[in-house]
Amino acid sequence: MPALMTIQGMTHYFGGLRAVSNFGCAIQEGSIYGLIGPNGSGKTTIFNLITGIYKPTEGKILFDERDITAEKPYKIVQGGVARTFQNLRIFSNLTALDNIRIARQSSEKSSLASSILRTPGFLGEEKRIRKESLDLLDLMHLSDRAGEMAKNLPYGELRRLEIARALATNPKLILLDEPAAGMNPKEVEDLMSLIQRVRDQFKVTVFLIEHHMKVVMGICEYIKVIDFGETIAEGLPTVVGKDPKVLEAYLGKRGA
Amino acid sequence: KIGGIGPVTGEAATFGVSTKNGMTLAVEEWNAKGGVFGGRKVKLIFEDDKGDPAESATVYTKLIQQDGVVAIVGTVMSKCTLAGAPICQAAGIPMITPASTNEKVTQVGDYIYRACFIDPFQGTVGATFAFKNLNVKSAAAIFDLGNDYTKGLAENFKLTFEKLGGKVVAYEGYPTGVTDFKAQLTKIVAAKPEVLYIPDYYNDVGLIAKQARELGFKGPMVGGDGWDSPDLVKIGGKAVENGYFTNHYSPDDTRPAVQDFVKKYTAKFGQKPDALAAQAYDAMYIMLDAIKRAGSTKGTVIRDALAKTNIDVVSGNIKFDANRNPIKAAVIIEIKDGKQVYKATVKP
Amino acid sequence: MMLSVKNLKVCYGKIEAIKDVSFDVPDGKIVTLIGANGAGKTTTLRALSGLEKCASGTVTLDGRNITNMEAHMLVPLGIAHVPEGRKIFPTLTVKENLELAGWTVKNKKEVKRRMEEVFSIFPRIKERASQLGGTLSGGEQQMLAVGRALVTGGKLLLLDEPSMGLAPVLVDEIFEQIVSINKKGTTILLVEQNAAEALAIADFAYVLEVGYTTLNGTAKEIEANPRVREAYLGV
Amino acid sequence: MTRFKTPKLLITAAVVYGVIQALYSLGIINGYILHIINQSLIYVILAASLNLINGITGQFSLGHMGFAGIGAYVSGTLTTLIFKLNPSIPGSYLLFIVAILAGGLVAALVGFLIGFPSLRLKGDYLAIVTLGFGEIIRTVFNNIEYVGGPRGLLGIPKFSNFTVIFIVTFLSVAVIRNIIQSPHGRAMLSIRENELASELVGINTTRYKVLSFATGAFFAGIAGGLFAHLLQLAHPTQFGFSKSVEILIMIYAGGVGSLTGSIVAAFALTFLSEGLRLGIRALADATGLPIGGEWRMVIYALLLIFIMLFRNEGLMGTKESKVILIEEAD
Amino acid sequence: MGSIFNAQQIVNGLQVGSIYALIALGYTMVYGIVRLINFAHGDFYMIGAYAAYGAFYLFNASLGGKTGIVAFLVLAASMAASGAVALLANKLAYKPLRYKPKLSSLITAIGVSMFLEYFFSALPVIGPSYRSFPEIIPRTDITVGGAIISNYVVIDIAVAAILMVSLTLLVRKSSLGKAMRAVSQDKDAARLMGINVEKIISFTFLIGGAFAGAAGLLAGMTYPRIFPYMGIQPGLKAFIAAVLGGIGNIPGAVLGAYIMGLAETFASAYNSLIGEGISFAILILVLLIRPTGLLGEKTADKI
Ligand SMILES: Nc1ncnc2c1ncn2[C@@H]1O[C@H](COP(=O)(O)OP(=O)(O)OP(=O)(O)O)[C@@H](O)[C@H]1O
Ligand SMILES: Nc1ncnc2c1ncn2[C@@H]1O[C@H](COP(=O)(O)OP(=O)(O)OP(=O)(O)O)[C@@H](O)[C@H]1O
Ligand SMILES: [Mg+2]
Ligand SMILES: [Mg+2]
Repeated sequence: MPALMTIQGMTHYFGGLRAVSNFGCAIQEGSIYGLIGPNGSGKTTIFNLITGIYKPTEGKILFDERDITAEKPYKIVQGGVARTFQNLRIFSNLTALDNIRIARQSSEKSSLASSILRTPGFLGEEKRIRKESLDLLDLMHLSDRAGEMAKNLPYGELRRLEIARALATNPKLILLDEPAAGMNPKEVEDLMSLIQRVRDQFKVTVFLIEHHMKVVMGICEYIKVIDFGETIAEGLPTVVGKDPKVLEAYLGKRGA
Repeated sequence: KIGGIGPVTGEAATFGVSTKNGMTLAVEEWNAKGGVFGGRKVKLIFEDDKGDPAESATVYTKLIQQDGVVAIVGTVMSKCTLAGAPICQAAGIPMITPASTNEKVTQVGDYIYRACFIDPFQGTVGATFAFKNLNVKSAAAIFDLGNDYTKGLAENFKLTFEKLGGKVVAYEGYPTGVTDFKAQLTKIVAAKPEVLYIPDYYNDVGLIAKQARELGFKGPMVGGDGWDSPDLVKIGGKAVENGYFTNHYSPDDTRPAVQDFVKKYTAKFGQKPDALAAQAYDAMYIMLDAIKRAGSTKGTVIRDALAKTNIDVVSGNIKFDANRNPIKAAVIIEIKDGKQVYKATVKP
Repeated sequence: MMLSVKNLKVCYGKIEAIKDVSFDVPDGKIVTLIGANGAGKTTTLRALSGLEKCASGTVTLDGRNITNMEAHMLVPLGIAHVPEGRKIFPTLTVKENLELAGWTVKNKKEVKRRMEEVFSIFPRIKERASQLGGTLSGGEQQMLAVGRALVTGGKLLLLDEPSMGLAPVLVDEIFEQIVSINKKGTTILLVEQNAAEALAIADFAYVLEVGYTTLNGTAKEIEANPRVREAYLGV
Repeated sequence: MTRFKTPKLLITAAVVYGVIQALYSLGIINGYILHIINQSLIYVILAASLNLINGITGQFSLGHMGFAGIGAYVSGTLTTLIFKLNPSIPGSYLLFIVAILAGGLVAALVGFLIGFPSLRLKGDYLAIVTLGFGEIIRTVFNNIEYVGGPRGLLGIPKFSNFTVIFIVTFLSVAVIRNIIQSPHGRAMLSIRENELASELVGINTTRYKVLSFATGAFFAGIAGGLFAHLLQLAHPTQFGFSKSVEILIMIYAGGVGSLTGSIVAAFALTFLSEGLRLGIRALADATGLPIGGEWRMVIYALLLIFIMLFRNEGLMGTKESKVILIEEAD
Repeated sequence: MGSIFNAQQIVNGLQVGSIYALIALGYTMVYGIVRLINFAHGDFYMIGAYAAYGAFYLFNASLGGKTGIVAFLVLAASMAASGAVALLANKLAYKPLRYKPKLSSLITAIGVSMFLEYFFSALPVIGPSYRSFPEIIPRTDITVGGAIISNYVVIDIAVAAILMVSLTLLVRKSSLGKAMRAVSQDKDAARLMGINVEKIISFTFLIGGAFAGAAGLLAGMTYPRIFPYMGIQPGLKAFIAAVLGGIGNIPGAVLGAYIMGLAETFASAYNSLIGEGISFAILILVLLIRPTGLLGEKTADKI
């Protein structure tokens, strides 16, 4: 089976700084793929490259057998790649529901004319978007927050809202940048099962960055470790967790 | 009840205040004399239009619809008067503008009069004066690109001066509101004109004249009635010496109408009148005189009385032509030792 | 008692973010506040350092009432706050960030001395002294934030989730540093999601739930509490 | 629920229209008040359309009156110089509508072109560029002799009356509202909130920014056309920076992003500035103080500051979004 | 006719640029720290001119003849008056909205601007009329290389240069400058460093206002005619200059101001119609190429 996403020889410079160096991977459809590494090792940058925020200096990104290296971010998303952000980027003055609806609608097209004239087709479409968005909120245990301004939600709920928003774009691949940051161990547990459920229910592939070893070791099926932009180890969690290079650069004495 | 309009706030406020003062003085004099007819006193309702056509339209409507004035004297800027004139015309309320020189104003209809010159006249007189009396063959003009008054005068100056056989060696505009004219003036001075035509208001003229002198221009300067203000020499100082401008009247004029006006105005407002004050005063006089002769407050009657106007006011004897523009002579004033000195009279 | 908080209430507009919070921080100890997302931990710390106004309640520092004093007045009194999200000045260099922290210290030699101390605790920061704060990695920013608080010279250090977003190796390091700073005589109030780690180094602990302090005791007692184990330790 | 909303608004509008017409024919509202109402209605279009760009899409524009100027000049030129229309000629009103629409379309085209720089610029930088475009547009009018140059475009026939203005305003507001409360409007809102996130939930932010500029410009152009045919002239100084600021004040005083706020503020500020005329006169008469019209704007400015100090979210605040939600929660 | 780039036009351009620069400096400082486009800044400049006017007549009566002392006192008065008004505006109109949406303080800034203009115009002792500005320092002209240069040109340029350099040093090197930068980046963090944020902001308004006051005095001397609305146009131009240079950046403001001054002069000399729109055209062009102005820093927005 061909991989859902393949990255080959991807390198990226910020000025003189080589943030990502010859990165490559092949992510199988339906898997949960983990990316770890010390702070500043280039993980978030890799996500930014995949989603088209930066264009790689070298290398190629194939998604769903299509070259998306030079595509605009919104096209990449429409093509089936969604993400969350390390530093939350929520639409904070809109309601939780609207946050989801905005992401939901992009896959559909209702013309400007039909929305001005409020045609029955348009109204039906609106109803459907609304229902599906509420369903997603429900899945993330946020349905009682639908009418709340996002800025009034606590951090943990915002993280879940962001995941819901990413799912709303109907992705095949979802990139999660430190989804467990700022959660307590209990919440982390819930999150882990949530991610697994999402994978199964929506048939999405998950690519995640995390510093919480419990999450990484607990749900990832394959792990890649980078340092200074370069891959230093990869493989199954149990193997990677014992790799001396990984222990030294990243895990410290807490090695699994 | 009579309506008065002028911009007492906004960037043209100084003109509006003079206008208001002129009108107020005229109304007081009439009331002291016992009113217009049948002992009826005049009540002046003065409104501010900020020099903004949209506000003028509102204010004209207010005076007519809300206050029920019988006639309107106003307003200053042509663009504003043009927004008000159709309203007066449609409502059948006679109006006279003291200072809007755009030809189009009185073309709006038969209720619309003016008390001032029109643009072509002053430009023509200025050019003729420069060519014949100052005896110069080359001239330059500098004007405000965004102001129809100064642009209109400059255009007509150029036209006439060239028709007379002179040469306009430089013709430069500047944007409204700037204080530095040196870029244009440097170019003008380089073209070596014998005379410089500056048809703006005194505030800009003072600065322009100063900067022109700094850049080495020594010749005479000519302008229009916008020069007429005691502030001209205060701002321009020595730079405006050897300057000439076309005006409605000369303060040297010994006619009692003039002397009286200057004296009363100075006493009441603490400063000498400028052109706008005189014009507003005249316009109000003309209107009140028409109302008196009409002996009625009906628009049609006042309108007909206005057409038959024949009155001596500060700017001389006024009659109206078929286009409701005043038939009156222009005087040329010279600035000499910081004083305005009568130089010549030019009949239309 | 170094710090004592009684019936504190803080509102954001109409929202009561914390409703009734009371706790004490004894001299020289490490006290930790644990609680779920949105329980009001950050808000509590912000109120203590003067960044938010208290709607009611009292805060005393060394017996002195400091309720609703301006943040910049509290710094010379000894409150140093490492805020959530680090809040490094992005276009000032690392060195300038530290120098500014000495704003209220009259004696500039003392500032130098404290900066050297920070450099010895976090050698990595010293390497990056002339780099702009905004370009540091997350872990480095966290160290700089703690370093800044040390330069302001507080006797009471308020730490808001210092381990957030750090690689495991750095999490260990940060907790070690907290212990060693505390050993040198600074009292510490620590807010953490990482409850297990926090309880491991703390002397006393309080549990914050939807704006109320609901449990308190020594760190050991709290760690042993079955409800805490279930809700916050995930065991 | 949603299905009945448009008719409900339509009925409300019709009632308001009927009441004003009736009061006017009975002489309770005089021509002056009606004139202020007309002006307010035009300001409603201007404020609502700027709100679409500024309040909804979050693109800070300071040159809105430039678009109105284009509408005024294009439609004014058509009715005056090309068609040589007169309201008394039968069928004129049809051509007038065409002229107004043409003005809106040309303004939209220019808005479309200005939308492009907005793709690269953010916040205050965008503001100043739009200011620059507005001033350039004004300068261009100032220097085209064909449309009167600094004298302005004169002799425009008076087509704009209360009925025309009311209908056009109603339609404009309805269209803008329907855009806002649609996926397109939400896409614009998301750009205001966080452009990057918006792009990364699959929204073509470029397209929506340009769309919002063009739509806002279209309605500003329409409003400009109405204004020109109300005042019977179009003058370059009417479309300068300070006028754009007046509209900006309306949307902020009303509450950014709130359509009802724009409507309320357009009326409130227009009536306030007129009401102060009477107020000052009354005050002067009552106290005998020598205060005249020159104090009117002083008080206006102070009131503006007070509104912002004590209701810094604007008169209507951000109620809008709540209202939408309640209406939809069937 | 010769090239438009002759020596005289360069001098003309530099002089216009200097006045813009003085106003732009204050604009940019205030913006740099509170991110507020202070629309009233041009009016602070107007107040400086009026204060100088009043001070001159006050002091000249008693100290007539001692030009140096009078000039100094007039400068002090203009800077003090504008600085004080700026402080007051900050305290009454901007501070209460500090932590509110940024655009609401923008509207109050517009309100403050309108208030100052209309209030001065309505106030009987000032009134809407133009006033001629006294010649505080006698004017002398020298001719260098075909260009006539007055001592005013030299003063204007020198003052702009000195103020720019000292301000840059203040912000870059002094600890106060560091505090100002810290406040502009993160107010909460600055407070946690023990910095009295409001004091720093007030100080910035004071300096910015005082600079505008000095500019008002110099403009009054150079273009000896003042009136209550005199601040609108230069205020707008200075704002554009500040943005052109990269708003918040001090050398940028001066650079932008001189570019504008020279461009306007050359363009007007070339063709007056172009002169009118040139500053906007340049601005748009520059921003399209460099979206944060000539010297503006890109805000490193870490994603
Ligand atoms: N926009 C940018 N400009 C310059 N340098 C950048 C930029 N973004 C990231 N960097 C640098 O690139 C390197 C990698 O950063 P990145 O954010 O990808 O790290 P990370 O692995 O996600 O770290 P963390 O776990 O702390 O989030 C860092 O040194 C960072 O400072
Ligand atoms: N600026 C604000 N405006 C309105 N509500 C706020 C604001 N900041 C926080 N809140 C609300 O106050 C409550 C307490 O928030 P706080 O940030 O103190 O929680 P926390 O315990 O620190 O949570 P976390 O673990 O997510 O950091 C939450 O419900 C939050 O939504
Ligand atoms: Mg990262
Ligand atoms: Mg928190």
